[in-house]
Amino acid sequence: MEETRKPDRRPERIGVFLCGCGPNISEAVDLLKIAAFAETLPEVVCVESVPLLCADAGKEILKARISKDKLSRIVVAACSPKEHEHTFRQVLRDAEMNPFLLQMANIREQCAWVITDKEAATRQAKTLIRAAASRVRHHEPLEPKSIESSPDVLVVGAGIAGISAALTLARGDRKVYLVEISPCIGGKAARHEDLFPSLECASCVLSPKFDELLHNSQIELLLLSRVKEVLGYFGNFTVTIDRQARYVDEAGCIGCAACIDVCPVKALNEYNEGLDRRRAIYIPYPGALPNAAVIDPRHCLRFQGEDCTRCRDACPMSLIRYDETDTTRTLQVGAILLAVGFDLFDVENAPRYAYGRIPEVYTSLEFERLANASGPTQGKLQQKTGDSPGRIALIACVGSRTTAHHTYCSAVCCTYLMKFIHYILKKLPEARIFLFHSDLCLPGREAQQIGSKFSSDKRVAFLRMKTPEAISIHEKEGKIAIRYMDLLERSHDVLCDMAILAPAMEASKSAPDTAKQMGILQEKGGFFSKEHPIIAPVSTTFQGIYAAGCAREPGTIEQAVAQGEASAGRILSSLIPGIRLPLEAESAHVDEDLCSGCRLCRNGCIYRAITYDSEKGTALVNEVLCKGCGVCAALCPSRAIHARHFSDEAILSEISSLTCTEEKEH
Amino acid sequence: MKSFEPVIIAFLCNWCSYEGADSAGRSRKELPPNVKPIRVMCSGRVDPEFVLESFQKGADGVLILGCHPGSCHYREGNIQTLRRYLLIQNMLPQLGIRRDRLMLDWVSSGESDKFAAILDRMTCRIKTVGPLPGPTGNLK
Amino acid sequence: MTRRILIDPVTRLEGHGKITIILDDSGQVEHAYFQVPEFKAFELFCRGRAIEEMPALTQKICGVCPTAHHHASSKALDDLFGVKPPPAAAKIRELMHNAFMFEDHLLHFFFLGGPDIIVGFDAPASKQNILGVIETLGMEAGKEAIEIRKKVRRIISIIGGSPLYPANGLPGGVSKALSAPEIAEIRSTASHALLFAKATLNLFSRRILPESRFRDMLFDDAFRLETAYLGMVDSENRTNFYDGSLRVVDPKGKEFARFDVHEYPRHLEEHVVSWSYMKVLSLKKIPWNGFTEGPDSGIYRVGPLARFNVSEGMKTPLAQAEYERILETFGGKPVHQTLAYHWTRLMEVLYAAERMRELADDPGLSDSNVRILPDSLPGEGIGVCEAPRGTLIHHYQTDPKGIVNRLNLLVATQNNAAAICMSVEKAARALIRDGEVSPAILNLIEAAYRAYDPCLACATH
Amino acid sequence: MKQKPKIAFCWLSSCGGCEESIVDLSETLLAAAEAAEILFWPVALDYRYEDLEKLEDQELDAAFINGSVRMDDQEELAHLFRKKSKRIFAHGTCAHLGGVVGLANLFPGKEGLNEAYLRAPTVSNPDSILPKTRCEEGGETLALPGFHPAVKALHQVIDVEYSIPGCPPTPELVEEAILGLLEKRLPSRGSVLAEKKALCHTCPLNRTKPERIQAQRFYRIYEKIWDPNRCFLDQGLICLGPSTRGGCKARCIQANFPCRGCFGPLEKVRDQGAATLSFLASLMHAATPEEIEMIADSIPDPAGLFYRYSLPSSRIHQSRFEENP
Repeated sequence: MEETRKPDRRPERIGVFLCGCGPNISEAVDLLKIAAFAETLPEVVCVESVPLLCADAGKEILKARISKDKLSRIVVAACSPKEHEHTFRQVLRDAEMNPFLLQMANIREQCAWVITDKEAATRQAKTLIRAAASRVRHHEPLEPKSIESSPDVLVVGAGIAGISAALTLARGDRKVYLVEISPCIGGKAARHEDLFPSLECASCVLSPKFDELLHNSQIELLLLSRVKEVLGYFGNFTVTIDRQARYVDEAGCIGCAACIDVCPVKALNEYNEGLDRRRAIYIPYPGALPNAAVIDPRHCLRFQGEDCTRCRDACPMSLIRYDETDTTRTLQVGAILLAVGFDLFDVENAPRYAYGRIPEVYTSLEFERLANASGPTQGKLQQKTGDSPGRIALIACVGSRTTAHHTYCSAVCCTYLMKFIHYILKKLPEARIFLFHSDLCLPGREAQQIGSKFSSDKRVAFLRMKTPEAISIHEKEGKIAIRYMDLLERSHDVLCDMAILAPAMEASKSAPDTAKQMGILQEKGGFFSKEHPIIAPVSTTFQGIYAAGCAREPGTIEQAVAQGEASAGRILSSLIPGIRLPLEAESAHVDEDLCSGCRLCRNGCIYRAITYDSEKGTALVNEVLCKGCGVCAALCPSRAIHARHFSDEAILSEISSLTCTEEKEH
Repeated sequence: MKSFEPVIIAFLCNWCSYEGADSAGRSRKELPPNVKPIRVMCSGRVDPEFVLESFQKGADGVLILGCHPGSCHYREGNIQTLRRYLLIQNMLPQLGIRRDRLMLDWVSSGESDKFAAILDRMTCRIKTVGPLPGPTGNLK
Repeated sequence: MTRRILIDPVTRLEGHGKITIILDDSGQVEHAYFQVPEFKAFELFCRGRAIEEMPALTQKICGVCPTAHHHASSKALDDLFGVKPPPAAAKIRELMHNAFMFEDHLLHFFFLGGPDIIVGFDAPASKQNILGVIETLGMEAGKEAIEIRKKVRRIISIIGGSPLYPANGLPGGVSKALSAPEIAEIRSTASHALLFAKATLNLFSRRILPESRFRDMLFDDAFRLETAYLGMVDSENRTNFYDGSLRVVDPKGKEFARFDVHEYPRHLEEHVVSWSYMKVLSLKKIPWNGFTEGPDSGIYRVGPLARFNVSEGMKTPLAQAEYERILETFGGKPVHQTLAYHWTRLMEVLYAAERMRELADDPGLSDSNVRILPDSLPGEGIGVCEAPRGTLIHHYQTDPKGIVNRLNLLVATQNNAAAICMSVEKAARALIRDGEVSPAILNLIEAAYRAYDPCLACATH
Repeated sequence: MKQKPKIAFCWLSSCGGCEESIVDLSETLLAAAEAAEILFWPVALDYRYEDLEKLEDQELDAAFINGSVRMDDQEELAHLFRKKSKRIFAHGTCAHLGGVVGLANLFPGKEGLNEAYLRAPTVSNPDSILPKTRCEEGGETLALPGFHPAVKALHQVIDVEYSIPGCPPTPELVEEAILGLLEKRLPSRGSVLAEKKALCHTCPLNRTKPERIQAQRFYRIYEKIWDPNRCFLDQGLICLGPSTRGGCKARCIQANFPCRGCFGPLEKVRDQGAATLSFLASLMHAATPEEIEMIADSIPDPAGLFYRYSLPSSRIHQSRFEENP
């Protein structure tokens, strides 16, 4: 309509309810004065003092007045909203009034209890109530929304953390897709000899879990697969998975190895940390599950263009499938668990340890394989020459706790070095062991016991370095000289036959891509950030995406299992089949008429809740992901983002009301 | 003559500092009535315009209290606040307003003592620097 | 008892001004004051700002001659950071400067001062404006004038974004290089502008110059002021708007001083009067003795007439020819006839058009290297250029962080301040007899200052 | 025949740029002069204040007033126009928000006079003369308007029906306002007659903005040569595009120059400085006070930049001049 001014809003009917909170408030402030003052406030049509508003009697009064006086807004002057806002919102609901039309003035914690002078406390209470009464006018009736969601879950990584989570979810009768990039499950733990602290044999402890997994119909195992793309949000993720061909019928193969013996090609065996060789068609290691062969197209002659069919000819059940192709599939899931594990710090980046130059220097994982009955030496601890080592050095903090590489402690190295001592003494009772450390970290009951047991063993020397870097390895008379500096800064050389390094644990090489794909943050060392380090440790910064095991920080196998099960618990309790997901009512909202599409709001949202509609050229808040913090509203240079229940209007009205105090007035 | 009673607006984040205020209440700390609290979900909701408007409307001081860095309920909201705060601090003197009329601090839900201490410190600081002058050019 | 005649506001010029004429009881003019009732304090609030913002900020002194301020300021930044813009950048600036001189002079001729002489001094007030001009010259001519201004202002937007407030001035060059299509458009506009300039001078010498009323006034003592003159010239003492050294000739036309702008504080001096916000400039080497004419007065003039008087010719052929025609008409230099500002101004329109054409044809104009980054710290810098209304000087000092802590602006019309006041008073004395005042007389008195094309927002800034 | 609408154009503390934006209407201007009766326009027509006073109250259908209010008489003139006009158009950013001249509000009013008339390096003023509101000259009293202690936007002096932002407004916007008036299709009173959305919406470089901008520092425009085809913010330059109302046709951006905010804040923003500060803060790629301060200090003159055009109508209006702030 040309040149007409916008119409004024119609007046509200505000009810102010004063709670005496027993003696708490009633004795500390002058409620009569306050009531009289409240009467004078604009648009206030009823003021009622109640001895105890949160008691049933009190709630009845509130409910009755709402309908009797046709109240359109409610101010409750009582305790902290954190204590009873939900209580009174419920009363509004019962009175068929929108619960968000309530504002509480906290005159107990903020007046009665903290201002002894009754006069002053009363004045303060008036000020807070006036502010509440002026703010509540700007409240909008909010309707909590909810959405459909899929209860299915994607678990990335079939290590011990992922497997524990998958099993817990499956027991909860959930469909689980378990994606694993390698041809077998179990991750690194499965290739350990013994497990700390019980020092039981790893496969005895783990294989029952693995078997259960392989036979659980709820769990769909996708080996040789990786996540290609993730779209959507909590409750409604769409995930694309790329699966590499195995060229062997996984289901049918019984792992008889007939095909392997005839394969003419040899390649380094990554599953033994490259300490020995495997064929182009192979089973990663004895006992690897599923017990089925796999062809590595990078080595297989057929895939280099030669016409070799030896393995197919050898297979008693003709299960070789040269013509199998890579496949892609799309999954709908409600939540995602990242259990992508860790990688060891690449020791070649720290030349002082001579790793790669001196053959008898090993990493911890290499040593695990050396010590493992299914490893390259069938568990025999021997040098590359075949002799068994007489003097063995164990070196802690390789790349940890140093400004040069990782400043953090990798948490488990000291403990597994204790395990290594146990391996060595078990297999080579005559050997001398030198443990180089700076500050041993052996938390918990078992680790300490084992530690002190060994420290009293005269075959084992605990040598303290001044700092993690105060050590270097050299060749000397065909042996390994470990040169280190002690606490008194004296330098010593210790001659050994073999040195085993405990490299720092860092996020798996794939972590950055995964983080980008999932839109989550990373921390020091590339580990996935937690939603909250203390109260939300297994959820990431993106709702519906969880992280367990060493993907989130270095930790023990026991912790990985616990976190896997914890994540599963979070998912089971938040994604219940058939139940719609409730959304944050106090979320942000973009006014399309005002949004310029500058997209700077996204700089402020760690939840990736703001998307951009390039068609319209405006931003859009995804109410599923929005947590209602209001950062974007304060950031938006157009003020096109409206923070529900904490609108500019509401807060500005509080400001004007609070600043015009009695002190100021006179 | 009546002594100068400053008005100080305090923005409290819902998760840490407002809790801190409540626990100060529960432990019956004595707090200066000069401080007028406003609850926001996150200190990151505090629009610099709120700060300037508080001064314009007659506040002599403004307090912003949030979760400690690293323990923000929304992870980085308080860092956004810190960035804005330091930028406003660069601008206030240009607007002829003393830097120390605006203060940002971190209070966790347990720190009732710290909460009380901050309020006291701010109040006597503002009492010593006196009231914030209004605009001289009778601007509305 | 005395009587007052008030002209408030004065019209058809940029800014606020009023004329107070005081008649004694016999009806003779006792005094006439030209007062400027506005002031903005740019010299104050530019302090504390970042130095690199000056071209964008100081040009806001004037929406009629912003480009001049933009360039004086940009040149001051070059000086302050010790960077010489690459050739293409200098050409782009000079091109924009001439485009601007062209359209701004035409604004005066068709909208502001021009109507006085096109429609005639004695025409009724209701005709003394662009509409009257169109009525006199015909819709076609009027539309064409409007059209060409629009096209030439488009050159400024091509180079500087906005036709009004260019945004390209940086220390050591300009923000944007010119593309081939842009240059092509500029070239065709320049040719069109040249045709129009010729036509306009033609119009002037065919219609206005011969017109007896104008001729009388042109040579009338009421519109004559014997002053010195200041303007910028190149190495051969020919007029240049964008760069060169400053030259002063005395009322006899003899060179009084020739100096680099860095020496301006030794040559120019500002004076304050209590009845106007406009400061008054004079030559420092001649002791200030108030609003007086002649050899003992430090009062000087700037702008088209001054540039004509300080120069020994024009750099472009057609403008040179016009220069000689003017010289011949007045039988030598210096020309002290105030209304000659109109003619010399149109001569500059011709020069600006020719120069635009030259620059548009210059192959170096399309070079993409238009900026050099300064490596020295900011300090102190002075920039000068010829604005349509006269010599314009910007002078900045910064702290080591490049925050402006002092600036001094000598703006074109200030140089003419004294002369304008005197011209008004002189015209008033000559034209008002026995208290007789007609609208025509009052308009003639206004014609005395309009000839200068004063810009009072500039003059007070 | 029906009577033509009567309009007036006038300037207060102005640079004349807004007048140019009217002159630049070219043909439309001539058409308007045909369709309407222009009863006051100092820059182009010979009407005096006395002619204005002679008008009936409310006789003018519209007055287009540009420039901020800096001098006493400008305030009086504004009130006179309010009395004589049915509609007031605040024409241009000075009238709408206070404009560049409003930066003077960072200093005490009279400092301006002292700086220009007493301290300027080339001034010779032995008797420390200042322009006076009343002065005796040759036995006659001459009057000048007083210099206000602060700059005001027009709406801070009189009620304003419409605002046309821009320094200067584009001829298109002025044309739209005039035609809206002549054709009786003006929007609701109180409207700002430009785009509702920020400059980014129409900025040709907006699409080049990455998902997240992470500024290690901000550059001053003399410190780097930048890519004309990439969002300036993403190159560490301060551009006020996101916090500035659109409608300028990205003139400065076309000239490869970052926005300085001349169209003022957005529909729902009162304080352009705060809005600018807030989004710039979010671009800082830093989390510790030290790192953040480093980046914050790379902005040399926040108030002068963020409030370039809008200080008088910002929340704070004017410096509070506290000692050692």
